[in-house]
Amino acid sequence: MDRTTRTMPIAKALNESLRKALDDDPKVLVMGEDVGKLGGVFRITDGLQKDFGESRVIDTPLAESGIIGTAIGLALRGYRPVTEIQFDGFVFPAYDQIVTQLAKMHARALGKIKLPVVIRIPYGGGIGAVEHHSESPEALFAHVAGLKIVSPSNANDAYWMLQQAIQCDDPVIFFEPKRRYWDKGEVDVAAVPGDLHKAVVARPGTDLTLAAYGPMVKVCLEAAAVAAEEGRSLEVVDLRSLSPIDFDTVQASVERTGRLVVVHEAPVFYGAGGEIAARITERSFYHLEAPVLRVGGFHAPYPPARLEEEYLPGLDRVLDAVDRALAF
Amino acid sequence: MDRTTRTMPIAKALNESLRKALDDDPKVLVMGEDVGKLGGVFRITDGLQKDFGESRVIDTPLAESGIIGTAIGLALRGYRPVTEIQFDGFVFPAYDQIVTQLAKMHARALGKIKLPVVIRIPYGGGIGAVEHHSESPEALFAHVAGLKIVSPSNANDAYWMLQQAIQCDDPVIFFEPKRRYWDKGEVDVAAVPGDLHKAVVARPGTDLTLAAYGPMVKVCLEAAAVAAEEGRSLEVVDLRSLSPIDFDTVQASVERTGRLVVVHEAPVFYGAGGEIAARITERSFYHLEAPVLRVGGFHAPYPPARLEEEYLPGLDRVLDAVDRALAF
Amino acid sequence: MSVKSTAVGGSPAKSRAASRGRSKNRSGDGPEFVQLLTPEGERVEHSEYAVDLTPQELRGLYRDMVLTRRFDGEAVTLQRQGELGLWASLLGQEAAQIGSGRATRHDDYVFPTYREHGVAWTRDVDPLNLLGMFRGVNNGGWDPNENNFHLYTIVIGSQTLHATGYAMGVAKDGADSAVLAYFGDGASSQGDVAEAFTFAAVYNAPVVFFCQNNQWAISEPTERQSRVPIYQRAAGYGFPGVRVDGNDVLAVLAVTRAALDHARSGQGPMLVEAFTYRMGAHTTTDDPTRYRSDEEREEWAGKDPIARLKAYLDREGLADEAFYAEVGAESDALAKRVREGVRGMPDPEPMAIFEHAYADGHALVDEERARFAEYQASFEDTTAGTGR
Amino acid sequence: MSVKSTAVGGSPAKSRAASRGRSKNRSGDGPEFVQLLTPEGERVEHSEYAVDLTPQELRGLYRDMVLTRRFDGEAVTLQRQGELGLWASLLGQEAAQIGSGRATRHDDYVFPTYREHGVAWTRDVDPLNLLGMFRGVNNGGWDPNENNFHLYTIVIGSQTLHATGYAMGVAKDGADSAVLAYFGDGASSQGDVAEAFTFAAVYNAPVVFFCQNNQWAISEPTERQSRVPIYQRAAGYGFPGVRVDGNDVLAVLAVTRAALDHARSGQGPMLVEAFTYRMGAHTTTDDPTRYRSDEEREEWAGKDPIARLKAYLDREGLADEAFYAEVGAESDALAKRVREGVRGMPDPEPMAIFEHAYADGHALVDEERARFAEYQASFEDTTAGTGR
Ligand SMILES: Cc1ncc(C[n+]2csc(CCOP(=O)(O)OP(=O)(O)O)c2C)c(N)n1
Ligand SMILES: Cc1ncc(C[n+]2csc(CCOP(=O)(O)OP(=O)(O)O)c2C)c(N)n1
Ligand SMILES: [Mg+2]
Ligand SMILES: [Mg+2]
Repeated sequence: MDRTTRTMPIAKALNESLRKALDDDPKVLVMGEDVGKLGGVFRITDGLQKDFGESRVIDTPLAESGIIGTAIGLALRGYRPVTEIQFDGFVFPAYDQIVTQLAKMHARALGKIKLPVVIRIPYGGGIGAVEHHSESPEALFAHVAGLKIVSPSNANDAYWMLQQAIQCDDPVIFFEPKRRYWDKGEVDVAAVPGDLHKAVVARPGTDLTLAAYGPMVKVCLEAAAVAAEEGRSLEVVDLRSLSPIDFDTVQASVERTGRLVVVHEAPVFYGAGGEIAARITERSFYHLEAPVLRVGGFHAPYPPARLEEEYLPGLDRVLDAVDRALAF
Repeated sequence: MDRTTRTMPIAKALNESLRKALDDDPKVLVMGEDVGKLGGVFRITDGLQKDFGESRVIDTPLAESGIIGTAIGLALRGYRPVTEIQFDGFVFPAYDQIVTQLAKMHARALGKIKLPVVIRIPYGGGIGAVEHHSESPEALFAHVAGLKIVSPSNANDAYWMLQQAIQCDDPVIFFEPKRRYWDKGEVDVAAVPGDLHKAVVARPGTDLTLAAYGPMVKVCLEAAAVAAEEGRSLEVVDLRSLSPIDFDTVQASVERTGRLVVVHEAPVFYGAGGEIAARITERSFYHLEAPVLRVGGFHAPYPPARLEEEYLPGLDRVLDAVDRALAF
Repeated sequence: MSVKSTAVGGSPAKSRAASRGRSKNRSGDGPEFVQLLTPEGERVEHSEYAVDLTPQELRGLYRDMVLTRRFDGEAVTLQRQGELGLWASLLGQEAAQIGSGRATRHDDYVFPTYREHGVAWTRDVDPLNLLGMFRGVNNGGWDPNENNFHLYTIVIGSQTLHATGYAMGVAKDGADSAVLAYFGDGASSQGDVAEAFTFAAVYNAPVVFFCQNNQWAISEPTERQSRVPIYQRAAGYGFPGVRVDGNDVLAVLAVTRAALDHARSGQGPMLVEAFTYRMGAHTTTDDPTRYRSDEEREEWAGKDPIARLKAYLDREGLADEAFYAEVGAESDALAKRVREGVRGMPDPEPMAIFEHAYADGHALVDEERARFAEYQASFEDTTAGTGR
Repeated sequence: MSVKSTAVGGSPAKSRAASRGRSKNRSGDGPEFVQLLTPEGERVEHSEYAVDLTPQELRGLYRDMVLTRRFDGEAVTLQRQGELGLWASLLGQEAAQIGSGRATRHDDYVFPTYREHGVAWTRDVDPLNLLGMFRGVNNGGWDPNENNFHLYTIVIGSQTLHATGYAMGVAKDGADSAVLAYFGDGASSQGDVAEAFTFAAVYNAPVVFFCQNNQWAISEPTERQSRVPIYQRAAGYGFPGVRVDGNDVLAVLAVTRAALDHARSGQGPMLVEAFTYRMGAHTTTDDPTRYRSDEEREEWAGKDPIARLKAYLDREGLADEAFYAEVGAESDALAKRVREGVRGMPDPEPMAIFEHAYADGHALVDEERARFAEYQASFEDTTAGTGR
């Protein structure tokens, strides 16, 4: 491990990334509920207010529309606000500002103004929380033009993708896999990162492609490991970006393996899996030996914590879909 | 034409349907911006306040979250509010109340309370309007469990589906194809309606299935007529419901025709077409002679009015997709 | 041309120090709020608000507060023991909750946030019901209409609109009930709360907005939400607002009762701000040492609502040792019942995931339920070597 | 125990009639607002607000209002002729817009709604730019930073938050500019506006909220939004609010200038309510005869802002026929330029659909653009017999 590489949890990688952004560019601001002294409920902003002051790391009133609406105004003034929404389920009061203002203002101005606003959202389940703390609303944003949507699955991506999101001149919704916050990985702070929106093959394989992002990448890698013991070679693609989606990488993988299973926590119905299935089927119709299968949440409100293990796609549900795809 | 059948535009059918609901059930309320004296900007509620009074046909403050939030409270008190959102693009301030409260409250109460709230939304483009007046946000709601989403394409369905939506004990978002408001059709006020969520074959055919809903059904029927002159037999399925979707009817059609093109105004990316393509491909993998193709909006903000003809799927774009599907 | 200290019809343009200073907004002492019982337990009179309670009623309030605190403390313990996933303690807010809850009539309707365990108690909601959502076995799940006590609402502020709509319905029905909507100081910033004020005012709805200003929204002090006391917001929407000492159960009772009467007599909404203090952490996952001082907490311990009422009872000789012993025994019994009840609370069946998504059914839910049942059943037949 | 007419620190609990009655809320006469010029054109003094303008400045205001009205009328005509898809006329609101717009400095920043054509005029925005969106060739499209005049915002209330954020940025930069945020009486009900008040107050942001209360939100009178005058809302958020006669250009100028000075001197936000009247339809698609009386309109015609200033100019001998003739000629020239300009405004190229969806590009947009170009090109090669 060279000197620029350190092992740290995703939460720490995000914290360091924010620190670096605040250091590098005086126009970068961090704002949200409890991001100051508390350092955020997940401590992602820990210590930042102490070091950068209250005027750059801003505790906001408890009003999400206000947070995004004022972030837009700050961006118009030349700032680069990095906002935090405390939990996935609390982004909806800001939905109007995000969808009708943030997403559309650059186009409305025929390109004459830019809206470099980042919205960080810890998302997904698996932490035993109460209602509204475990949702995966990414499809509700990805359908909307003008936004970019990404989600890292590991510490190095967390660090670099956040840097890139902050540098991007478009609004970026940055979905953080909250139940992986404490998962450690190597972060190379000197590596030149690739394209923010490029998918990567996280594990090569030949029999079937698993495509996932954020918290589900780990589940897919585990599934691939188990399948390997059973003599099946699964390729795992970490999508990393949900708008745009790097269909080329998925397509290339599928044209090698002939089969695709898309996995996400979000409900399957009208979810990212549908978009990927439709597009890959169109692109690779004659390569597919089975229909693209989808594993994800059910069409029901996110259940209470004691049911989330059943609700969330785990190893078994992924492998069940793999079995079905291979049996086709 | 028998005595119970009359010809009227969709707008009138909706007006009569509301009138009947107000007449039949004293718990039904109509509420929204300008629904009173003005009769709504599209006159769908014309004359209702005059006849049913201000306490049943309620002009609300200019606040969509307030409209839906208080409608929830009224429903808890035993009322059946039929709310109007003035235009598609103005539903987002209410998004939080719809998605986190209206959709989930029945489940939150383990079924002990019901939320019979209807949200009427005139949607879609084609009327030469300014920004936010021409959007098709249905996928942003259909992804969310707890809601039902429907959209009529003709006057008889407008009349009856609205009756059924109001009678339904679940929240229903009722998307009205605003540019078809003035299209006339026969309404049979005595016919016993079928299932609210059942799709219908609007025109039978053998070579390819076109699936659409709301304003695009007409375009598809026209496309089928043109194609017929060219010797191609297209079947048109009017989906009518977007949550749930009647996949059985689509599947049956596709297994007859072997090809499917889904058409909607909403952006293709993460739209209803993806869900339909994915599910039908899974169900009918060996029947499909071509991938399911999708025709819809682009991944860009709805354009200014002078570009909407290019943006909206019209006859040519539908037939282009038909050509491509048949060429596969 | 300049702005003098008073704009036409508006409020004084406060100096920056005065309007934003911590002391003013947070003191809560002095004549700025309605108080009927001093922190030392002395009874004081107020020109507008009065209560005249029997000794039994006074003891009842004491009992309510003690039992509520005990239940709350037990829940904190159960969380530490892993029986609950989370708990939001009301410690310190007993007077605000019992006083306001006891001001309601049976036919009134209450919309809580997620911390109104004391109010629930006054509405005869079984405390065990409150634990279900914190244990993670449901998301609420009691029947709101059984005790006219709505479900806990987690998304901040939303319930104020539901309360307003409900109150609009009450008015339509010609009933003389009132609705009581709870929210926090943090919630006062949410647009939904402002919209609730607007709708309530415009429709003259019989709803009382009850803000428990416990001075913190997780780590943020009230100055991050408002630079003037929250009760003042009401005037701008055209209805009265009043601040009450939230640690004084008598004052809270008197003011809330008056506000509910105001509402039910057709005079429309009212806002009550109960100035109190969150003695504990925001929830069991919170660490308040990161953002507030021990001194502040100590200062507020001196204003404890239960000690205050006890001092009054003792001073006036309204309660004896037997009474205190009985309340103690009742507390122990309650704690035991809660402890045992929660431990015996079964996990829901997996199929419950699909149970109440819709009232009238949904084809996709049916399909997914059937597939999931099949999938679950498949495990019963096999013993997979890979642990799958 | 009862609620007396005054709650502690709150506003009087108004009787139903007084607080909801149409007359009170809508009169706008009398001492309730700041007025420097009576409807008859008599100059009156106000204890707090004063203006001392040169004859030239006064004539300038007159010219601004006349040209704005002419431009607006021309746009209505152009809409009828099919050159515009829609128009939102400012008729009757010229004083509110010119007075407030002329109070701004060049470095101030303005956030309009969709009706601020007069304000745009004072910011030197080319009127033709305003027409693009109503013609349907763009959704705004001018460079907001060229004149510190943001794009028109159609979703009601949103821009008040943008203005507040912008003002927070101004304060961070240590600049002494101010921000002026327009909104309507209807908009006052939107949660976003309340949140803007909260953020502005908490951060002491240099923003002036300028409400043009033209008494109608499409078909709904102001009582559907508030039961007290809107300027009173500010006090509840801890900053001053003031109501001004919105048809009196001098008073609007004086009050807005004072409010902007208040903001730029570090005293934080302020709310100005300009009490005015929408003389025309809501937009060209609206039919106001369905919901309001001719008498009401007639009454307000008597308070016309332009006639009022002219009466003053004439009474004081500050303008002669040559001046009026010149303004008339300028109006004609402006109308001609607008007419010709709009007729010559080209439709956008189809590929413009994809043009500015993103600043940094998006793979899917690139793909769709390429496919669409190909598709478009396919028509050039073929002459389809079916009319396809
Ligand atoms: C819309 C929304 N945003 C954020 C949160 C996260 N959150 C939960 S409680 C809380 C603070 C609430 O403060 P307050 O309203 O004062 O009530 P208290 O907790 O003090 O009783 C926050 C920010 C939430 N539940 N809902
Ligand atoms: C969020 C939203 N809801 C509804 C509308 C439709 N609408 C356009 S203008 C208007 C009335 C606005 O009234 P007001 O704020 O008083 O401004 P005015 O038009 O009188 O200038 C409405 C309801 C909208 N544009 N945005
Ligand atoms: Mg609080
Ligand atoms: Mg108005």
